[in-house]
Amino acid sequence: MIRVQQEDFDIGAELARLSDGDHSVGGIASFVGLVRDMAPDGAIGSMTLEHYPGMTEKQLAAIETEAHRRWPLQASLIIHRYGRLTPGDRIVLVATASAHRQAALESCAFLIDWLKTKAPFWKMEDGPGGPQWVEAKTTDDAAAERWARSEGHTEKHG
Amino acid sequence: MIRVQQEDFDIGAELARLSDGDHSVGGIASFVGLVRDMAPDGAIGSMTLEHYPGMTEKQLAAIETEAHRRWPLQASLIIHRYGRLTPGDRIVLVATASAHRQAALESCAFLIDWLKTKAPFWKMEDGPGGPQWVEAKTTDDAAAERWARSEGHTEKHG
Amino acid sequence: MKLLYFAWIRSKIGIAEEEVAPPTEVTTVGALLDWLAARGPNYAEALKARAVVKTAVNQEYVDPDHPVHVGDEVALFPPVTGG
Amino acid sequence: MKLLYFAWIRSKIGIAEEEVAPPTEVTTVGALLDWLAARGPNYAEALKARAVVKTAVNQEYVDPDHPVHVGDEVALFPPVTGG
Repeated sequence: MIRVQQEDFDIGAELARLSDGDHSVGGIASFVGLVRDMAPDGAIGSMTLEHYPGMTEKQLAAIETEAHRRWPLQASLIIHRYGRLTPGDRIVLVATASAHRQAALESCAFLIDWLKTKAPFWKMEDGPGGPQWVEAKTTDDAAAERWARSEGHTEKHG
Repeated sequence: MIRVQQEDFDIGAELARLSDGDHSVGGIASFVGLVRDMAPDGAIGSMTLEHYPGMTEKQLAAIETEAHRRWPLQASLIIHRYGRLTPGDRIVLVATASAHRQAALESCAFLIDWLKTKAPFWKMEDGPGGPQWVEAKTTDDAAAERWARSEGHTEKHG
Repeated sequence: MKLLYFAWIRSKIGIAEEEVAPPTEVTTVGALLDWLAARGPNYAEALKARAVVKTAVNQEYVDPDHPVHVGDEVALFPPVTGG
Repeated sequence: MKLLYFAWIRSKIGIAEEEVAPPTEVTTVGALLDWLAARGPNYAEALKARAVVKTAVNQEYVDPDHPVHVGDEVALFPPVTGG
Protein backbone atom coordinates (compact mmCIF):
# COMPACT_ATOMS: atom_id res chain seq x y z
CA MET A 1 0.00 0.00 0.00
CA ILE A 2 1.12 3.55 -0.87
CA ARG A 3 0.37 6.76 1.01
CA VAL A 4 1.63 10.26 0.27
CA GLN A 5 0.55 12.69 2.96
CA GLN A 6 1.40 15.78 4.98
CA GLU A 7 0.37 14.26 8.32
CA ASP A 8 2.57 12.19 10.60
CA PHE A 9 1.92 8.45 10.92
CA ASP A 10 1.71 5.96 13.79
CA ILE A 11 4.38 3.31 13.21
CA GLY A 12 3.00 0.85 15.75
CA ALA A 13 -0.49 0.95 14.25
CA GLU A 14 0.82 0.76 10.67
CA LEU A 15 3.02 -2.27 11.36
CA ALA A 16 0.29 -4.03 13.33
CA ARG A 17 -2.06 -3.59 10.37
CA LEU A 18 0.45 -5.22 8.00
CA SER A 19 0.05 -8.64 9.63
CA ASP A 20 -3.41 -8.21 11.09
CA GLY A 21 -5.28 -11.50 10.84
CA ASP A 22 -2.58 -13.09 8.66
CA HIS A 23 -0.81 -15.73 10.71
CA SER A 24 1.44 -16.72 7.84
CA VAL A 25 3.54 -13.60 8.44
CA GLY A 26 6.73 -14.51 10.29
CA GLY A 27 8.44 -11.15 10.26
CA ILE A 28 8.03 -7.47 9.47
CA ALA A 29 11.02 -5.38 8.48
CA SER A 30 10.72 -1.62 8.48
CA PHE A 31 12.72 1.51 7.93
CA VAL A 32 11.77 4.95 9.20
CA GLY A 33 13.57 8.00 7.83
CA LEU A 34 13.84 11.04 10.10
CA VAL A 35 14.76 14.67 9.52
CA ARG A 36 18.36 15.07 10.65
CA ASP A 37 19.85 18.29 11.88
CA MET A 38 22.75 18.26 9.43
CA ALA A 39 24.26 21.66 10.14
CA PRO A 40 27.30 21.49 12.41
CA ASP A 41 25.92 24.33 14.50
CA GLY A 42 22.49 22.72 14.71
CA ALA A 43 21.02 25.63 12.81
CA ILE A 44 18.52 23.87 10.56
CA GLY A 45 15.15 24.94 11.84
CA SER A 46 13.06 23.15 9.27
CA MET A 47 12.91 21.67 5.80
CA THR A 48 10.28 21.52 3.12
CA LEU A 49 9.61 18.45 1.01
CA GLU A 50 8.25 19.13 -2.45
CA HIS A 51 6.97 16.34 -4.69
CA TYR A 52 5.34 15.67 -8.05
CA PRO A 53 1.75 14.64 -7.29
CA GLY A 54 0.66 11.86 -9.61
CA MET A 55 4.13 10.75 -10.61
CA THR A 56 5.03 10.16 -6.96
CA GLU A 57 2.20 7.69 -6.48
CA LYS A 58 2.95 6.05 -9.83
CA GLN A 59 6.64 5.57 -8.98
CA LEU A 60 5.98 4.33 -5.45
CA ALA A 61 3.41 1.83 -6.75
CA ALA A 62 5.92 0.62 -9.36
CA ILE A 63 8.63 0.19 -6.73
CA GLU A 64 6.27 -1.74 -4.49
CA THR A 65 5.15 -3.97 -7.38
CA GLU A 66 8.79 -4.72 -8.17
CA ALA A 67 9.44 -5.74 -4.54
CA HIS A 68 6.50 -8.17 -4.66
CA ARG A 69 7.83 -9.55 -7.93
CA ARG A 70 11.27 -10.21 -6.44
CA TRP A 71 10.34 -11.49 -2.96
CA PRO A 72 7.50 -13.56 -1.51
CA LEU A 73 5.73 -10.84 0.48
CA GLN A 74 2.41 -11.01 2.30
CA ALA A 75 2.08 -7.24 2.53
CA SER A 76 4.02 -4.01 2.19
CA LEU A 77 3.60 -0.34 2.95
CA ILE A 78 5.21 2.89 1.83
CA ILE A 79 4.24 6.16 3.50
CA HIS A 80 6.03 9.34 2.43
CA ARG A 81 5.30 12.77 3.83
CA TYR A 82 5.63 16.14 2.11
CA GLY A 83 5.45 19.75 3.28
CA ARG A 84 7.25 21.41 6.17
CA LEU A 85 9.13 19.19 8.63
CA THR A 86 11.49 19.87 11.52
CA PRO A 87 14.46 17.84 12.87
CA GLY A 88 13.33 14.59 14.46
CA ASP A 89 10.16 14.42 12.36
CA ARG A 90 9.36 11.20 10.52
CA ILE A 91 9.67 11.55 6.72
CA VAL A 92 9.14 8.08 5.36
CA LEU A 93 8.14 4.57 6.43
CA VAL A 94 8.71 1.45 4.37
CA ALA A 95 7.68 -1.92 5.75
CA THR A 96 7.46 -5.44 4.37
CA ALA A 97 5.80 -8.53 5.82
CA SER A 98 6.82 -12.02 4.82
CA ALA A 99 6.79 -15.60 6.04
CA HIS A 100 10.56 -15.41 5.67
CA ARG A 101 12.88 -13.10 7.58
CA GLN A 102 15.41 -12.58 4.78
CA ALA A 103 12.69 -11.75 2.27
CA ALA A 104 11.32 -9.08 4.62
CA LEU A 105 14.76 -7.63 5.40
CA GLU A 106 16.01 -7.57 1.81
CA SER A 107 12.83 -6.17 0.29
CA CYS A 108 12.69 -3.44 2.94
CA ALA A 109 16.24 -2.35 2.05
CA PHE A 110 15.34 -2.56 -1.63
CA LEU A 111 12.24 -0.35 -1.20
CA ILE A 112 14.05 2.46 0.60
CA ASP A 113 17.08 2.30 -1.71
CA TRP A 114 14.95 2.48 -4.86
CA LEU A 115 12.60 5.06 -3.43
CA LYS A 116 15.60 7.30 -2.70
CA THR A 117 16.58 7.45 -6.36
CA LYS A 118 13.20 7.11 -8.10
CA ALA A 119 10.45 8.79 -6.09
CA PRO A 120 10.12 12.45 -7.20
CA PHE A 121 10.67 14.26 -3.90
CA TRP A 122 13.00 17.18 -3.28
CA LYS A 123 14.20 18.55 0.04
CA MET A 124 14.79 22.22 0.71
CA GLU A 125 16.53 23.02 3.97
CA ASP A 126 15.99 26.29 5.79
CA GLY A 127 19.51 26.94 7.02
CA PRO A 128 21.18 30.01 8.53
CA GLY A 129 22.08 31.21 5.02
CA GLY A 130 18.51 30.94 3.81
CA PRO A 131 16.69 28.12 2.04
CA GLN A 132 18.85 25.68 0.10
CA TRP A 133 17.98 22.67 -2.10
CA VAL A 134 19.56 19.46 -0.84
CA GLU A 135 21.93 17.83 -3.32
CA ALA A 136 21.47 14.21 -4.36
CA LYS A 137 24.03 11.78 -2.99
CA THR A 138 26.06 9.50 -5.23
CA THR A 139 25.93 6.91 -2.44
CA ASP A 140 22.17 6.71 -3.02
CA ASP A 141 22.74 5.90 -6.68
CA ALA A 142 25.25 3.24 -5.68
CA ALA A 143 22.80 1.73 -3.17
CA ALA A 144 20.04 1.53 -5.80
CA GLU A 145 22.50 0.22 -8.38
CA ARG A 146 23.30 -2.86 -6.35
CA TRP A 147 19.66 -3.97 -6.61
CA ALA A 148 19.81 -3.57 -10.38
CA ARG A 149 22.65 -6.08 -10.39
CA SER A 150 21.17 -8.59 -7.93
CA GLU A 151 18.00 -9.82 -9.54
CA GLY A 152 18.01 -13.31 -8.10
CA HIS A 153 18.33 -14.13 -4.43
CA THR A 154 18.03 -17.05 -2.07
CA GLU A 155 14.62 -16.72 -0.43
CA LYS A 156 12.53 -16.58 -3.59
CA HIS A 157 13.74 -19.88 -4.87
CA GLY A 158 14.70 -21.49 -1.51
CA MET B 1 19.40 -1.82 25.20
CA ILE B 2 18.36 -5.41 25.99
CA ARG B 3 15.06 -6.61 27.40
CA VAL B 4 13.94 -10.19 28.02
CA GLN B 5 10.34 -10.32 29.11
CA GLN B 6 7.05 -12.20 29.05
CA GLU B 7 4.93 -9.14 28.25
CA ASP B 8 4.20 -7.78 24.80
CA PHE B 9 5.83 -4.52 23.70
CA ASP B 10 4.65 -1.36 21.93
CA ILE B 11 6.69 -1.02 18.72
CA GLY B 12 5.72 2.60 18.06
CA ALA B 13 6.74 3.71 21.54
CA GLU B 14 9.96 1.68 21.47
CA LEU B 15 11.09 3.07 18.12
CA ALA B 16 10.18 6.63 19.09
CA ARG B 17 12.33 6.28 22.20
CA LEU B 18 15.33 5.19 20.10
CA SER B 19 15.72 8.62 18.51
CA ASP B 20 14.07 10.73 21.18
CA GLY B 21 15.87 14.06 21.46
CA ASP B 22 18.71 12.93 19.19
CA HIS B 23 18.42 14.81 15.91
CA SER B 24 21.53 13.18 14.49
CA VAL B 25 19.49 10.00 13.83
CA GLY B 26 18.56 9.80 10.15
CA GLY B 27 16.96 6.38 10.10
CA ILE B 28 15.68 3.54 12.24
CA ALA B 29 15.61 0.01 10.89
CA SER B 30 13.65 -2.63 12.72
CA PHE B 31 12.59 -6.24 12.49
CA VAL B 32 9.66 -7.77 14.35
CA GLY B 33 9.35 -11.54 14.54
CA LEU B 34 5.86 -12.99 14.87
CA VAL B 35 4.51 -16.41 15.78
CA ARG B 36 3.54 -18.11 12.53
CA ASP B 37 0.90 -20.75 12.22
CA MET B 38 3.15 -23.27 10.49
CA ALA B 39 0.83 -26.27 10.42
CA PRO B 40 -0.87 -26.74 7.05
CA ASP B 41 -4.19 -27.25 8.80
CA GLY B 42 -3.71 -24.20 11.01
CA ALA B 43 -3.67 -26.43 14.01
CA ILE B 44 -0.96 -24.81 16.13
CA GLY B 45 -2.80 -23.29 19.05
CA SER B 46 0.21 -21.95 20.88
CA MET B 47 3.92 -22.23 21.44
CA THR B 48 6.14 -21.89 24.46
CA LEU B 49 9.49 -20.12 24.39
CA GLU B 50 12.00 -21.38 26.92
CA HIS B 51 15.29 -19.57 27.55
CA TYR B 52 18.40 -19.65 29.71
CA PRO B 53 18.12 -16.70 32.10
CA GLY B 54 21.48 -15.05 32.59
CA MET B 55 23.10 -16.44 29.47
CA THR B 56 20.34 -14.92 27.33
CA GLU B 57 21.06 -11.42 28.55
CA LYS B 58 24.81 -12.01 28.26
CA GLN B 59 24.54 -13.19 24.65
CA LEU B 60 22.15 -10.44 23.59
CA ALA B 61 24.40 -7.80 25.14
CA ALA B 62 27.41 -9.29 23.33
CA ILE B 63 25.54 -9.27 19.99
CA GLU B 64 24.51 -5.67 20.53
CA THR B 65 28.06 -4.64 21.44
CA GLU B 66 29.33 -6.30 18.28
CA ALA B 67 26.81 -4.36 16.16
CA HIS B 68 28.00 -1.07 17.68
CA ARG B 69 31.58 -2.08 16.98
CA ARG B 70 30.84 -2.77 13.30
CA TRP B 71 28.49 0.12 12.48
CA PRO B 72 28.19 3.76 13.57
CA LEU B 73 24.97 3.48 15.61
CA GLN B 74 23.32 6.09 17.80
CA ALA B 75 21.14 3.55 19.58
CA SER B 76 19.87 -0.01 19.40
CA LEU B 77 17.27 -2.19 21.06
CA ILE B 78 16.65 -5.90 21.38
CA ILE B 79 13.46 -7.14 23.06
CA HIS B 80 12.83 -10.89 23.20
CA ARG B 81 9.82 -12.48 24.82
CA TYR B 82 9.55 -15.88 26.48
CA GLY B 83 6.66 -18.00 27.78
CA ARG B 84 3.44 -18.95 26.04
CA LEU B 85 2.60 -17.24 22.74
CA THR B 86 -0.09 -17.75 20.12
CA PRO B 87 -0.03 -17.21 16.32
CA GLY B 88 0.25 -13.52 15.42
CA ASP B 89 1.95 -12.64 18.71
CA ARG B 90 5.15 -10.61 18.61
CA ILE B 91 8.22 -12.62 19.70
CA VAL B 92 11.17 -10.33 19.12
CA LEU B 93 12.01 -6.77 18.16
CA VAL B 94 15.42 -5.59 17.02
CA ALA B 95 15.95 -1.98 16.05
CA THR B 96 18.93 0.18 15.20
CA ALA B 97 19.21 3.95 14.85
CA SER B 98 21.95 5.62 12.83
CA ALA B 99 22.77 8.79 10.97
CA HIS B 100 23.22 6.54 7.94
CA ARG B 101 20.53 4.43 6.32
CA GLN B 102 22.77 1.54 5.26
CA ALA B 103 24.31 1.28 8.72
CA ALA B 104 20.84 1.00 10.28
CA LEU B 105 19.61 -1.55 7.71
CA GLU B 106 22.72 -3.74 7.78
CA SER B 107 23.10 -3.76 11.56
CA CYS B 108 19.41 -4.62 12.00
CA ALA B 109 19.80 -7.65 9.72
CA PHE B 110 23.00 -8.57 11.55
CA LEU B 111 21.30 -8.42 14.97
CA ILE B 112 18.41 -10.70 14.05
CA ASP B 113 20.64 -13.13 12.12
CA TRP B 114 23.11 -13.47 14.99
CA LEU B 115 20.41 -13.58 17.62
CA LYS B 116 18.79 -16.49 15.78
CA THR B 117 21.90 -18.65 16.16
CA LYS B 118 23.37 -17.37 19.44
CA ALA B 119 20.61 -16.35 21.86
CA PRO B 120 19.63 -19.37 24.00
CA PHE B 121 15.91 -19.61 23.27
CA TRP B 122 13.99 -22.74 22.31
CA LYS B 123 10.52 -22.98 20.82
CA MET B 124 8.09 -25.75 21.66
CA GLU B 125 4.98 -25.88 19.50
CA ASP B 126 1.71 -27.27 20.77
CA GLY B 127 0.49 -29.04 17.66
CA PRO B 128 -2.27 -31.55 17.02
CA GLY B 129 0.15 -34.41 17.85
CA GLY B 130 1.10 -32.86 21.18
CA PRO B 131 3.98 -30.56 22.09
CA GLN B 132 7.02 -30.69 19.81
CA TRP B 133 10.39 -28.91 19.99
CA VAL B 134 11.10 -26.82 16.91
CA GLU B 135 14.19 -27.89 14.97
CA ALA B 136 16.93 -25.40 14.19
CA LYS B 137 17.19 -24.33 10.56
CA THR B 138 20.40 -24.63 8.57
CA THR B 139 19.35 -21.46 6.71
CA ASP B 140 19.74 -19.60 10.03
CA ASP B 141 23.32 -20.84 10.34
CA ALA B 142 24.00 -19.74 6.78
CA ALA B 143 22.51 -16.30 7.45
CA ALA B 144 24.70 -15.81 10.52
CA GLU B 145 27.72 -17.19 8.71
CA ARG B 146 27.63 -14.47 6.08
CA TRP B 147 28.24 -11.86 8.82
CA ALA B 148 31.26 -13.81 10.05
CA ARG B 149 32.73 -13.41 6.57
CA SER B 150 31.83 -9.75 6.00
CA GLU B 151 33.66 -7.84 8.69
CA GLY B 152 34.21 -4.66 6.71
CA HIS B 153 31.50 -2.71 4.98
CA THR B 154 30.95 0.57 3.20
CA GLU B 155 29.21 2.86 5.67
CA LYS B 156 31.70 2.61 8.51
CA HIS B 157 34.54 3.94 6.44
CA GLY B 158 32.50 5.98 3.92
CA MET C 1 2.10 20.39 -24.26
CA LYS C 2 2.17 20.90 -20.50
CA LEU C 3 5.54 21.55 -18.86
CA LEU C 4 6.14 21.08 -15.11
CA TYR C 5 9.22 22.32 -13.24
CA PHE C 6 10.33 21.17 -9.79
CA ALA C 7 12.82 22.12 -7.05
CA TRP C 8 15.65 24.44 -8.16
CA ILE C 9 14.70 24.14 -11.83
CA ARG C 10 11.35 25.66 -10.88
CA SER C 11 13.06 28.35 -8.75
CA LYS C 12 15.42 29.31 -11.58
CA ILE C 13 12.79 29.37 -14.32
CA GLY C 14 10.47 31.23 -12.00
CA ILE C 15 7.26 29.34 -12.69
CA ALA C 16 5.95 25.89 -11.71
CA GLU C 17 4.19 25.01 -14.93
CA GLU C 18 3.19 26.34 -18.33
CA GLU C 19 1.53 25.34 -21.59
CA VAL C 20 3.87 25.51 -24.58
CA ALA C 21 3.54 24.90 -28.32
CA PRO C 22 7.06 24.21 -29.59
CA PRO C 23 7.71 24.16 -33.37
CA THR C 24 7.05 20.88 -35.13
CA GLU C 25 10.76 20.04 -35.47
CA VAL C 26 10.88 19.58 -31.66
CA THR C 27 10.13 15.86 -31.61
CA THR C 28 12.26 14.65 -28.68
CA VAL C 29 12.85 15.55 -25.05
CA GLY C 30 16.40 16.62 -25.91
CA ALA C 31 15.19 18.96 -28.65
CA LEU C 32 12.56 20.34 -26.27
CA LEU C 33 15.27 21.22 -23.73
CA ASP C 34 17.36 22.95 -26.42
CA TRP C 35 14.34 24.95 -27.53
CA LEU C 36 13.45 25.87 -23.94
CA ALA C 37 17.03 26.94 -23.10
CA ALA C 38 16.87 29.46 -25.94
CA ARG C 39 13.69 31.08 -24.62
CA GLY C 40 15.47 33.34 -22.10
CA PRO C 41 18.28 33.66 -19.57
CA ASN C 42 16.19 32.08 -16.79
CA TYR C 43 15.64 28.95 -18.90
CA ALA C 44 19.28 28.90 -20.03
CA GLU C 45 20.47 29.11 -16.41
CA ALA C 46 18.04 26.41 -15.19
CA LEU C 47 19.02 23.98 -17.95
CA LYS C 48 22.73 24.67 -18.38
CA ALA C 49 23.88 21.67 -16.28
CA ARG C 50 22.03 19.39 -18.69
CA ALA C 51 23.42 16.17 -17.16
CA VAL C 52 21.55 16.74 -13.89
CA VAL C 53 18.23 17.65 -15.50
CA LYS C 54 15.94 14.63 -15.15
CA THR C 55 12.97 14.32 -17.44
CA ALA C 56 9.62 12.55 -17.25
CA VAL C 57 7.00 12.28 -19.96
CA ASN C 58 3.51 11.49 -18.72
CA GLN C 59 5.00 10.74 -15.29
CA GLU C 60 7.54 8.14 -16.47
CA TYR C 61 11.29 8.70 -16.50
CA VAL C 62 12.62 9.09 -20.04
CA ASP C 63 15.93 9.69 -21.84
CA PRO C 64 16.63 12.72 -24.07
CA ASP C 65 15.83 10.79 -27.25
CA HIS C 66 12.32 9.97 -26.04
CA PRO C 67 9.62 11.45 -28.34
CA VAL C 68 7.33 14.27 -27.23
CA HIS C 69 3.88 14.91 -28.63
CA VAL C 70 1.16 17.50 -28.42
CA GLY C 71 -0.80 16.81 -25.23
CA ASP C 72 2.12 15.26 -23.32
CA GLU C 73 2.88 16.22 -19.73
CA VAL C 74 6.64 16.82 -19.62
CA ALA C 75 8.38 17.39 -16.27
CA LEU C 76 11.90 18.72 -15.69
CA PHE C 77 13.56 18.32 -12.32
CA PRO C 78 16.91 17.78 -10.58
CA PRO C 79 17.94 14.39 -9.12
CA VAL C 80 15.46 13.39 -6.42
CA THR C 81 16.32 13.74 -2.73
CA GLY C 82 13.40 12.18 -0.86
CA GLY C 83 13.29 9.29 1.61
CA MET D 1 29.62 -28.33 39.44
CA LYS D 2 26.16 -27.17 38.45
CA LEU D 3 24.59 -28.70 35.35
CA LEU D 4 21.68 -27.09 33.49
CA TYR D 5 19.60 -28.80 30.78
CA PHE D 6 17.32 -27.06 28.29
CA ALA D 7 14.64 -27.91 25.71
CA TRP D 8 14.53 -31.56 24.60
CA ILE D 9 17.75 -32.39 26.42
CA ARG D 10 15.97 -31.40 29.63
CA SER D 11 12.85 -33.38 28.62
CA LYS D 12 14.89 -36.50 27.88
CA ILE D 13 17.05 -36.36 31.00
CA GLY D 14 13.98 -35.56 33.04
CA ILE D 15 15.36 -32.77 35.22
CA ALA D 16 16.26 -29.14 34.58
CA GLU D 17 19.37 -28.94 36.73
CA GLU D 18 21.53 -30.83 39.19
CA GLU D 19 24.73 -30.61 41.18
CA VAL D 20 27.32 -33.20 40.18
CA ALA D 21 30.82 -34.13 41.32
CA PRO D 22 32.45 -35.99 38.42
CA PRO D 23 35.74 -37.87 39.02
CA THR D 24 38.92 -35.83 38.75
CA GLU D 25 39.81 -37.26 35.33
CA VAL D 26 36.82 -35.41 33.89
CA THR D 27 38.67 -32.22 32.96
CA THR D 28 36.92 -31.18 29.73
CA VAL D 29 33.38 -30.61 28.48
CA GLY D 30 33.74 -33.60 26.17
CA ALA D 31 34.80 -35.88 29.02
CA LEU D 32 31.92 -34.57 31.12
CA LEU D 33 29.44 -35.51 28.36
CA ASP D 34 30.96 -39.03 28.15
CA TRP D 35 30.70 -39.44 31.90
CA LEU D 36 27.10 -38.15 31.93
CA ALA D 37 26.02 -40.43 29.06
CA ALA D 38 27.11 -43.43 31.13
CA ARG D 39 24.96 -42.43 34.12
CA GLY D 40 21.75 -43.97 32.78
CA PRO D 41 19.59 -44.58 29.71
CA ASN D 42 17.92 -41.14 29.98
CA TYR D 43 21.32 -39.45 29.81
CA ALA D 44 22.51 -41.77 27.03
CA GLU D 45 19.38 -41.01 25.00
CA ALA D 46 19.60 -37.24 25.55
CA LEU D 47 23.28 -37.09 24.56
CA LYS D 48 23.50 -39.71 21.80
CA ALA D 49 23.35 -37.21 18.92
CA ARG D 50 26.45 -35.56 20.28
CA ALA D 51 26.90 -33.24 17.27
CA VAL D 52 23.73 -31.32 18.11
CA VAL D 53 24.45 -30.95 21.83
CA LYS D 54 25.59 -27.37 22.41
CA THR D 55 27.55 -26.56 25.53
CA ALA D 56 28.11 -23.43 27.60
CA VAL D 57 30.43 -23.01 30.56
CA ASN D 58 29.59 -20.10 32.82
CA GLN D 59 27.14 -18.86 30.15
CA GLU D 60 29.63 -18.73 27.30
CA TYR D 61 29.58 -21.11 24.32
CA VAL D 62 32.46 -23.58 24.43
CA ASP D 63 33.87 -26.49 22.41
CA PRO D 64 34.23 -30.06 23.75
CA ASP D 65 37.91 -29.53 24.60
CA HIS D 66 37.10 -26.61 26.90
CA PRO D 67 38.16 -27.29 30.53
CA VAL D 68 35.61 -27.75 33.32
CA HIS D 69 36.29 -27.01 36.96
CA VAL D 70 34.60 -27.44 40.32
CA GLY D 71 32.16 -24.57 40.73
CA ASP D 72 31.49 -24.14 37.00
CA GLU D 73 27.97 -23.73 35.65
CA VAL D 74 27.75 -26.05 32.66
CA ALA D 75 24.71 -25.97 30.37
CA LEU D 76 23.71 -28.54 27.75
CA PHE D 77 21.14 -27.70 25.11
CA PRO D 78 20.11 -28.28 21.48
CA PRO D 79 20.70 -25.69 18.74
CA VAL D 80 18.78 -22.53 19.61
CA THR D 81 15.50 -21.67 17.87
CA GLY D 82 14.58 -18.20 19.14
CA GLY D 83 13.99 -15.00 17.30
